[in-house]
Amino acid sequence: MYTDKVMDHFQNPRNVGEIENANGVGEVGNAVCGDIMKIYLQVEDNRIVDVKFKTFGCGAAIATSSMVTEMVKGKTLEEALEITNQAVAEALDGLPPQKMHCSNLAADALHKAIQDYRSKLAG
Amino acid sequence: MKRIYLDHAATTPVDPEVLEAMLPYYVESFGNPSSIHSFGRETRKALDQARATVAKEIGAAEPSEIIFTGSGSESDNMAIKGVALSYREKGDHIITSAIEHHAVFDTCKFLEKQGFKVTYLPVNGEGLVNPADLKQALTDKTILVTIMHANNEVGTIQPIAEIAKILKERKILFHTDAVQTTGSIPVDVHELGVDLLSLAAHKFYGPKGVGVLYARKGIRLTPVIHGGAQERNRRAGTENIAGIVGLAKALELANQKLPETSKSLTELRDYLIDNVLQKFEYVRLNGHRTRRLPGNANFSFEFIEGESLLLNLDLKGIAASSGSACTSGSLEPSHVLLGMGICHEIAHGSLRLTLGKSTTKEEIDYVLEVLPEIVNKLRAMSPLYNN
Amino acid sequence: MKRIYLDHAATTPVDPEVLEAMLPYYVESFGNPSSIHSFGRETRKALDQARATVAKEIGAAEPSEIIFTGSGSESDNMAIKGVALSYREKGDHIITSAIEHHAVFDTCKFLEKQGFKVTYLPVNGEGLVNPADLKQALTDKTILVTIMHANNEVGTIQPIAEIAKILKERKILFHTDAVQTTGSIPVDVHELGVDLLSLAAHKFYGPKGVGVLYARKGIRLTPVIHGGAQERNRRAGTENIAGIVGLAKALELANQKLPETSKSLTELRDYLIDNVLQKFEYVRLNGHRTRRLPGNANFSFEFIEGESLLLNLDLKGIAASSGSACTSGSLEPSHVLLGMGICHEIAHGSLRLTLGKSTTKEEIDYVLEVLPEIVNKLRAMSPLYNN
Ligand SMILES: Cc1ncc(COP(=O)(O)O)c(C=O)c1O
Ligand SMILES: Cc1ncc(COP(=O)(O)O)c(C=O)c1O
Ligand code: FES
Ligand code: FES
Repeated sequence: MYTDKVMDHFQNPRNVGEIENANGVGEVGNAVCGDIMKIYLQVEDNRIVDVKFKTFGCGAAIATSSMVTEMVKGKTLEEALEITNQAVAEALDGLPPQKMHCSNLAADALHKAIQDYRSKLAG
Repeated sequence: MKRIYLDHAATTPVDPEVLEAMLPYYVESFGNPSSIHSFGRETRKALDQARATVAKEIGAAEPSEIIFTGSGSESDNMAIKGVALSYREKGDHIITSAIEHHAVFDTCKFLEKQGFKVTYLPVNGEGLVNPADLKQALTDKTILVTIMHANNEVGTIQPIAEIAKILKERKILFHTDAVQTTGSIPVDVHELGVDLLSLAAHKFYGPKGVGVLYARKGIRLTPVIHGGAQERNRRAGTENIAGIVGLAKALELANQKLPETSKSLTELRDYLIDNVLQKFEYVRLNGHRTRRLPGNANFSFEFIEGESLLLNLDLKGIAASSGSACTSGSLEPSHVLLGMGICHEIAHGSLRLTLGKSTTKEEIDYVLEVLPEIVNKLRAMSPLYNN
Repeated sequence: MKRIYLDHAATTPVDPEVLEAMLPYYVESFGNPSSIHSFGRETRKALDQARATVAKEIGAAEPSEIIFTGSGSESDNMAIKGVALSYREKGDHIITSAIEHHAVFDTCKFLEKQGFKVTYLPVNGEGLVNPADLKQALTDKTILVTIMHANNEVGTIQPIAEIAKILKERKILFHTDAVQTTGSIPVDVHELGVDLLSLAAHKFYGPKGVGVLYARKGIRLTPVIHGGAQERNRRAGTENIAGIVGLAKALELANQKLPETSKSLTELRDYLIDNVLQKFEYVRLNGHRTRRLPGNANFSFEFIEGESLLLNLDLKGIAASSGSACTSGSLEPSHVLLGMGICHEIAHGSLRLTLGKSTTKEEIDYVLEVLPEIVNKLRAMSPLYNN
C-alpha cells in the first residue's frame, strides 16, 4: 500500500517535536477528518534554520509531515513556498490515491507557518 | 519474525480438517448437482447432506429452510430485498439499527431510494439497541426488522430473543445478521426466535465465498440472483459444492468445540482488556464490558489515529484492525463508533483486536509488551497530546 | 464400470494445476484483502494479480474493468439489473433473445415486473439471431441489449461483433453472456465489441462459485449485492481469494491450449455428429452445423423422451444431458428448442453431448456403440413410433 520511502519516514520520522520559541507556526486539518498537522519554524535572515512537526494522522500524514521538514530545512522562504503537496508526495515516491486529498497536507501546513512568520514580522 | 493474527473478525484461516472435507469436490467429484447422471447425483448427495447438517446446527425445522449463497453480504441483501419486494403490498416500512454492517446498512439505503421507509434505531453508549425504542418505531406498515446478532466492530450482543418476542406478537418478519456470532456463541434460530438469519463460512474457519440464508418455511423471497431453479428457485447459479461442504463441516466443528473455545477466549479477552485499561491513560473500551463476543476487544486510544497504530503493530508482526476512516477507504470513521455516540477524534483512534482459537496467552503478552512503546511514540508525535 | 463424462457444458472438473494454484489460499494465506496488515496485503496482491491476468486474457483495457462475482448467473444479473437501474432515466427498454440462459431470461422477466419493457428477439431454426431484427427492435428508449455469445444447449454462436457494430453507432450498451464460450473459443471484449461480458470459472476447468463480470470503464452499475467497498463499490462481500486465483489460472491455461483443444474437439464432435446422423433414422441435429461450440452436439431422437434416454445412457456409464422438461424440474421442455421452432414432441427427445478436453475417440465410439440399442428399445416402447 505504501512505498518504502513512506514507510521509512513513518517509522523514523525526522524532526518530530516542537520549537519552543518558534517564530512561525502553521496548523491544518481537523480531528473530524482524522488529520491534524502542526509545523513549527525557526526563521533567520529569511532562511528556515530549524523546523519541527507534530501530527495526528495516518501513515501518509506522518510521512508527508516528516518529508516536508526535510525538504525545507535550510531553504529560503521563497524556495519553501514553492514546495507543493504534490512535490511532497512525489518525494515519497507517491501515495495511495485515496490518501492524496485527506492526508497530503504537509505543504499547506508549511505555507501557513510561513504566513504566520510573515504576519508576525509585519505585525 | 513471528506473526500474530488478531483479526479473526475480519476472516479466519480454513481449518485443515475443513479443507480435507472439501478436496474431493474439485477434481474427482465435480458433477453439477442439477444433472441427473451419476456425476450429478454424487454432488447432489453431498449438497443434501450439507444442507441437513447446517439445518441441524442452527436448529432449523427443515433442510429446505437453508439457502446457500455466495457470502454473508449476499445473505443480508437477499433477506432484506427479498422480503421487501415480496411483501411490498403489505407495507413499506423497515426497521434496523444504526450500527449494522454495511451489507445491511447499504441495502436499506438502496431500498429507501426505491421508495421504502427505513427507521435506524439508535444504540446506547455500549452499542445496545433498546427494545422499547423498537416497539415505539413499529407501525402497521412495518414488514421487516433487521438487527444484527452481534456487532463486528465492538462485539456487543443484541437482545435478539427479547426483540423477537415483540415481533412475533405483531407477526412482523425478523432477520438477524449472525455473521459474527455463528460458531462463536450459540446460534439457534428457534431460541433466537428469528425468521431469517445470515451467516458466512469464512468467519468460523470455513472457506470464503460461501454463506447461508436461513429463511423460515413459508416466507416469500424475491430472488436477488434470478435464473436457474437452484435452491428451490430462490438463488440461481451452479452450486459451489466444495464451498458448501466446507461450510457445513466448519460449522459442525465450530459448534462442537464452542463451549470450550468460548470459555478460553473469554478469559484471554478479559486478561487483555483488564491489562490495557490498567496500563494506559486516556484509553477506553468500546462496546459492552460483558455482553460481548468472546474474542472481541475494541479500544480507543486518545490523541492517536488508528491507521498509524495498525501500521506500527504490523511492523511488530501483529495483525489488527481499526474503525479508522483511513483503513476503510472512506472519509468518515466507523459509523458504528459514531452511532454509539463516540466523538470523531476518539473514534479515529480505535483498535480492534479479535482473538481466535489459535490465540495464546504468550501472544497477548507480546501485544501488551509492544503496545505501550507504540502508543507513547505516537502520542509524543501528536499535536493533541499535551503531557 | 468406466464412466464417460459428456456433460462439459453443465460443468467441468477442476484442473489439478488450478487446484494447486488455489491451495495456498485456504490455510496459510488467508487474510482479508481489505485488511492493511501483512496477512491482508498478501491476499490483496494475489487478488490484483488475478484481476490483471483476467483483464489480459479477455482483452480488457484495464484490470479495474474486471469485477469478480459468485457465479455466471450473478454476473448476468449484475450486468442487466445494474445497467437497467442506473440508466432508467435514459430509457426503459431492453432487448434480448428468445434463447438466453435463465440467468438472463428470468432477470428480464423480473425487470418487466419492475416496469421495464423487454423485446425477446426470435431466432431461426438453427438458433441464430438476425441482426436486422435487432435493428428493427431498437427504439430511442433502448438502454441495453443482451445476447449470449453461444447457446448452452445447442451451441450456436451468435454474430456478436456484427451486432456490436450496430449498437456502437447508436451508443447503446451491449452485454454478452460468454459463460459457454470462455475458454472454448476466443473471447476478446475488444474484438467482440461488447461493453459488458459474463463468464464463470467452472465451465473451463476452474472452481464453482466464482465468475467475472467485465464492465467497460465508465459504465455505471447499481450493485446487486450492496455493502462493503469491495470491487470498487460494485460487488460487496469478502473476496473468495482461492476461487478468484483458481479462475484466473484456469482461464490462462484454457486460453493457452485453446487452439489445439478447439481443433481436436471440433474433429471429435464432427465425427460424433456425422455418425449419429448416419446411423439413425428420425434423428435431427439441433443448432447450426458449423457455427457451433467445438464440444457441442445436440440431437433430437423422435418418438422418445429425453429423461429415459439419459437414464439409459447413465446405466451404461455415460453422463449426458437433455433439454427435456423432466431433467430441469420444470414442466415445459427447453425454451431454447421451442424458441428455435422445434415442436414439443421433438424437443422432449433431445440429447446434449458436450465433449471436453479429456474426451477420447474411444469414448465417442462407445457412445455410438450403445446408443442404437437404447434408442431402439425406447422406440419399441413408444406409442408414437409405428415402424
Ligand atoms: C450460457 C450460460 N449462462 C449462464 C450460466 C450460469 O452460470 P452459473 O451456473 O455458474 O451461475 C450458464 C451455466 O449454467 C450458462 O451456460
Ligand atoms: C456482521 C457482518 N455482516 C456481514 C458481513 C459480510 O460478510 P461477507 O464479507 O462474507 O460478505 C460481515 C463480515 O464482513 C460481518 O461482520
Ligand atoms: S488520517 Fe485518514 S487519511 Fe490520513
Ligand atoms: S416425461 Fe415424465 S415428467 Fe417429463
